[in-house]
Amino acid sequence: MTDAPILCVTGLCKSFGAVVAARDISVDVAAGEVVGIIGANGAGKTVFVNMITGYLKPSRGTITFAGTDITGIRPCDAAHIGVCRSFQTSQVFMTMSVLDNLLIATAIASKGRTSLLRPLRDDARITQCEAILNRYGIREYRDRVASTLSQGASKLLDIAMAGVSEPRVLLLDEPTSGVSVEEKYDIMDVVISASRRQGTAVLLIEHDMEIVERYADRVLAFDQGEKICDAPPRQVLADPRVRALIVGPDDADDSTARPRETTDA
Amino acid sequence: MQTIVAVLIDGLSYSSYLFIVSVGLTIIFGVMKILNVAHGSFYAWGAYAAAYFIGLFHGMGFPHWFGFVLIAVSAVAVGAIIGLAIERIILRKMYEHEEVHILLATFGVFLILEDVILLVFGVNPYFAYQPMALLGSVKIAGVTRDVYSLTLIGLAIVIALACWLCLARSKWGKILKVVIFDREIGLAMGINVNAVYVYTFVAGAMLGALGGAAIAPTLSVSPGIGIDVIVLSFAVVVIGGMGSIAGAIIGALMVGLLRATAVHFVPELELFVIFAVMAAVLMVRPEGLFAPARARRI
Amino acid sequence: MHSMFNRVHRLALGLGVLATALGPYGAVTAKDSIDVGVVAFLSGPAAGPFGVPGKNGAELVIDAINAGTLPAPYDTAGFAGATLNPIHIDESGGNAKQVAEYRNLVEKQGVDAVIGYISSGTCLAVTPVAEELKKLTILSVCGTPRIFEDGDWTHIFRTQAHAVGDSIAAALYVRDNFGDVAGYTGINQNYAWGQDSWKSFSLAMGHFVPKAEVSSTPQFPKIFAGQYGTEISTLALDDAELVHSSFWDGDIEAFVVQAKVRGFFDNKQFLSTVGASAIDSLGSEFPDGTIIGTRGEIGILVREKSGPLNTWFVNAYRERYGAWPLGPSYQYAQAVLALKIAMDKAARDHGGFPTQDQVIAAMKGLSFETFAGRIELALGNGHQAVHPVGYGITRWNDETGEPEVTNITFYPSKCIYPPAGKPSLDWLAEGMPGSDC
Amino acid sequence: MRSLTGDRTVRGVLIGFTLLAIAGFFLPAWIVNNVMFGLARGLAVLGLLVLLRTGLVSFGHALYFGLGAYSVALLEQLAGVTELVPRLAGAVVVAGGLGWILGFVLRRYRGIFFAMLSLAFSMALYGILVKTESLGSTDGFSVSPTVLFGWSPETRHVFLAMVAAVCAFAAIVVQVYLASALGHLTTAVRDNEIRVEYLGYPVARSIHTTYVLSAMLAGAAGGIMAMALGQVDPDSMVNWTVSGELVFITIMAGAGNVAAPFIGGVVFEFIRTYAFELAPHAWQLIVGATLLAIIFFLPNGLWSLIEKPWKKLEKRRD
Repeated sequence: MTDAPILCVTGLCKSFGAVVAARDISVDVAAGEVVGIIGANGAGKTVFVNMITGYLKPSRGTITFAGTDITGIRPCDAAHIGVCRSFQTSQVFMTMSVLDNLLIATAIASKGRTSLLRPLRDDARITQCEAILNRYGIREYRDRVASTLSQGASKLLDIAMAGVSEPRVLLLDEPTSGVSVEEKYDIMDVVISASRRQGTAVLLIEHDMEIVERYADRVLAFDQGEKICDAPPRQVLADPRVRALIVGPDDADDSTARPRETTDA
Repeated sequence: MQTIVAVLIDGLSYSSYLFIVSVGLTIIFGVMKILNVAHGSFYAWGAYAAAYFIGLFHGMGFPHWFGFVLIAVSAVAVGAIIGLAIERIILRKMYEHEEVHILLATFGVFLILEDVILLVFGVNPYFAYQPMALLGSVKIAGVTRDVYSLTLIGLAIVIALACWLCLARSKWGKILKVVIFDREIGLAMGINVNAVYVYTFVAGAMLGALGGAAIAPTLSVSPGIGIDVIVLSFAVVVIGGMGSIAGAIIGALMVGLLRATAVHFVPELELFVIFAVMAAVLMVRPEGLFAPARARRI
Repeated sequence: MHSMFNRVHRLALGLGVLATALGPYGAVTAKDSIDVGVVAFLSGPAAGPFGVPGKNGAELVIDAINAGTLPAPYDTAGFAGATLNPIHIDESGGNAKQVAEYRNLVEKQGVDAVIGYISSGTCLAVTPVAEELKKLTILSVCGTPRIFEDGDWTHIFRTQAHAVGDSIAAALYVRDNFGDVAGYTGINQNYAWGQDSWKSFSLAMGHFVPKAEVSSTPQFPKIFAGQYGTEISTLALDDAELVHSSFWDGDIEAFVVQAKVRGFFDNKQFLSTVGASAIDSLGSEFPDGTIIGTRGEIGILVREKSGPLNTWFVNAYRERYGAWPLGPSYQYAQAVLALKIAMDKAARDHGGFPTQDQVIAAMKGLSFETFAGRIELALGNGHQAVHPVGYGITRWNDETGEPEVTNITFYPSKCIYPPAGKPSLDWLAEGMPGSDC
Repeated sequence: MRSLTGDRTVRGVLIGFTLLAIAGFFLPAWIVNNVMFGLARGLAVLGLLVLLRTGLVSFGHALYFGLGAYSVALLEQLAGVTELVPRLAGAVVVAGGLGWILGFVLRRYRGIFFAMLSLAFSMALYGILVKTESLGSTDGFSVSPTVLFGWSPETRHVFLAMVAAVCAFAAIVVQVYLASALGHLTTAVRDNEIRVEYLGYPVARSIHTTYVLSAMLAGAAGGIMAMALGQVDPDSMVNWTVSGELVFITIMAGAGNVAAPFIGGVVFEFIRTYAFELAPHAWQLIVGATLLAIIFFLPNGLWSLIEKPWKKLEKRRD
């Protein structure tokens, strides 16, 4: 954590009409660091992630990745240089098998090295994907069509696809929401150990404070588009302001929070 | 100057005709999200029915003005019978199908109705000029016009007002707006969406048939008259914004005036300009100039 | 995959066998019957005024010849003794479709000859294919001069003169009856027929009525457009008082109805080269005083003409179809007549049932008497007909409740067609050398 | 290469088209003609199938079909070209070129907007062709028989073999494309554009590539149609009804396999021929009724009739 930050966010602002979704947010993330992001619904967590991966253009401020300004980059370019993300509601290819989902992710990730015109179902690539399926514990679903998966398995596939290219920054948008209690630690163990091994910086949006406390090196608390706290987990969770605004008396599970993604391009 | 007036009047009367035909198409699309290729058949059937009955009753010695009654009756009858039949027999079973399948089904219906016209009415052309002859002509800016075409402008305005009143001022309009905005919300609110669909489709069919019936007195009503009308009304509806009545007005005005200008000055571009403008509008404003509000999903 | 293609093959072969079994040509040992494709518009806007009357005309004459009931000199039964079995085909649907249908007629149905085609575009499209398939084809109605002026065909004949004569005769009629006209414009369809007609009419006008000025904005709406409000305004605003039109099918009727209400015909002298079908269908609505042509000694211009053949044709037609025979009825009947004459002649010359080549040789340069006139295959190396073309003025007769045409003048073929081998537009541009009118 | 010969569909296409080309020499001329027209249409439908894989339906593919056909006709009118290779190349290049240009616009559109914009473009071309005398107006042009390296085959059977070769080649190219990672991206884009974008591949580029391929196939199809028919004209090649027919065949054939479009094309051609013969007044009625029947009773197209027994057979073999 002594390295130069891999991701620098400076003075990021975003507003939709009168609604301010991000107000002057500045964060540095070092390689290999796991940063938790917490906040109530509508606090601006997903907007923050969407701006880093280029889905939304910030009204003001800059995002620097490994010393390069990537503000307003296209999502596909962000993914290409090593900024990847998973989704709150899993985004997979519904009509394809689990294996094909991963094969496509792998093929795109290696497009600099192998031609996309080569057959998708290449033996070496299949072996590689099976290893990933093993790691995420979804090997048994290999030939199942993605739309028939349980929410948990679908989530795992989503995260696996995001991690295939061994990104340098991985943004996980509520990776454990909708996942059973037994599964959630397994997922997190797999993801975090992989990223630690590769030195990937992880931004982890979570409602589950136990997860945050257990895996994050540092926690940011958001409220109404503002970063109100940036400290080690224990310290943040102890903060009375954070407790009042976010953690709440009975830490309601929140499945209604959905990113406001619009379909029009 | 004379030419400009001529372009304006020609354009306006052509626009009126386009509007009357297209407004039914846009209403059906707005409510049911169906792009109905068979709309051209409503037009053709309306024209045939009107021409046939006008000829028949004229031969029986009815006065010329009775033609206007027959035009209205033909439109209502065609819309009610054919529209209802298509909705009940074909579309009713297809609402869950893919968009393309529905579109193709209406294409199939169009092909079938084209030939049924031949089987019912034969191949000889029909003429129903009596209503047009009755109204005579008038001289505007040095060019003689038939009053009948000018009345079409009036009819278009009346239809536009009626549609607006129905949508903006009636209980029906409110129900329609809910269904247009989001079918599921409509269902959740206890609206009988199926009934709304039937009424809408029949009303749209009647308007299409009215377009044909109203224009019939100026035409030789002969097989194949529905083919070109379809793409023209598609152009009108797309330019204005699919599902918007104001859009249909603007679209019809643009297409009508552009075509009139082209015919007067560069006749070779007559057809091209219409579709070039359609493409241009889609490129700049894909939803059309007057897109109605839509529910956002995800 | 493998099995699938076998399936297609089996299907195709099966269909082929089925077609052979069901097809009209079965196994004909002695030629006691011939199959002839008869192509005319059976649907679309041209069916009513052109296609169906044409088909009826062919049908009437075919039945009469099969039965031997046609008046002399065509009172022998059959075509070289064989009965003709017509296979009717719809001409609508575009040129490419017609080419495909032509191939089907020849290669699938195995017809012995093809008669028909109304649209000039279709004639141009079908001609090279007919030549490729080496099948005797008699074009009956279409008028574009390009067919025999741009090509040299062995298997194609046309028993209808080309449109240049119609245009020259029209200009002559204008010179003789409306010689002081100051200007003229036109409304014609945007394809071979309309373009050729306008081109040759304006060239002929330049020659016969040189001081009449040609308009700069003649209109060329798309064929079957149906609505002409804007075009009528443009023509009305034009100073030219004479309006030329080669409109046919439903277009002429729609144009007349729309223009009449607007008082168009009160201010303009309308000249319609082929609009005669509208005279009957519109009745008293058709404007009086229109210059009308029928492209030959056919249709309304010869309706009253006596003579055994014409009287038989008009009466038999009226009796069977309850309507007057129109121009196309004559034109199709004449094409059938040409086939009979050539086949009978070939049979006489060679003895026995003639081959196609013998029929073609017999038809080449044929000159024969038709119902109300004479047709000579004088151009296109003996493949292209010429005949007189006439014009007259329309008038609604209140007493009889029928339309009539008055002041009819026919112009002989030698003054309205170029000499053999001369392209007609060149001939027109050079001032029609050799024409004595 | 190994994967190419190992692909069952590729093998099937090769065997099927070879058999077809050979059978052509024993079939009557009219069947050869209809098969040829059917294959040409099938080639355009193959283009639509590729688009359908990416979730797009073009109601204006007659634009490229017509462009291919007119390229062949105009190459002959202007430069006297009658050779197969330059004719076909001209058709493919012109269609592909315009597809590439329009692709920059069309790749931003989905669903009904894509369909309508395609329609607008195709009708604009129709408007030009119909009203321009130098482009043949409503009549179009005749196309003289095709020559292969200076040799003009006497019979159409030889031409059928050439057409079969072109179609087999196109089918294999598309099969290889669809089996490739890039080809699978088409379905991925249809399923979830956001995911494709976040995996690092621009959705617009994927759609654009597919679109150009589809335009080239339709262009080749139009070129072959012009050569097979010997005639081009706007109403048979560019009007919206032609686009409608192509979409009709796509649905009728089913999107399950690259061979399906050709089966669909040939079946369509036979339906039309027989409908036309049986009921010259009502052939459209028969075609329309077939269309409705397919949509209601065979929503996955004719291919599903072949696929089911085939899969069963395979299972038994395994």
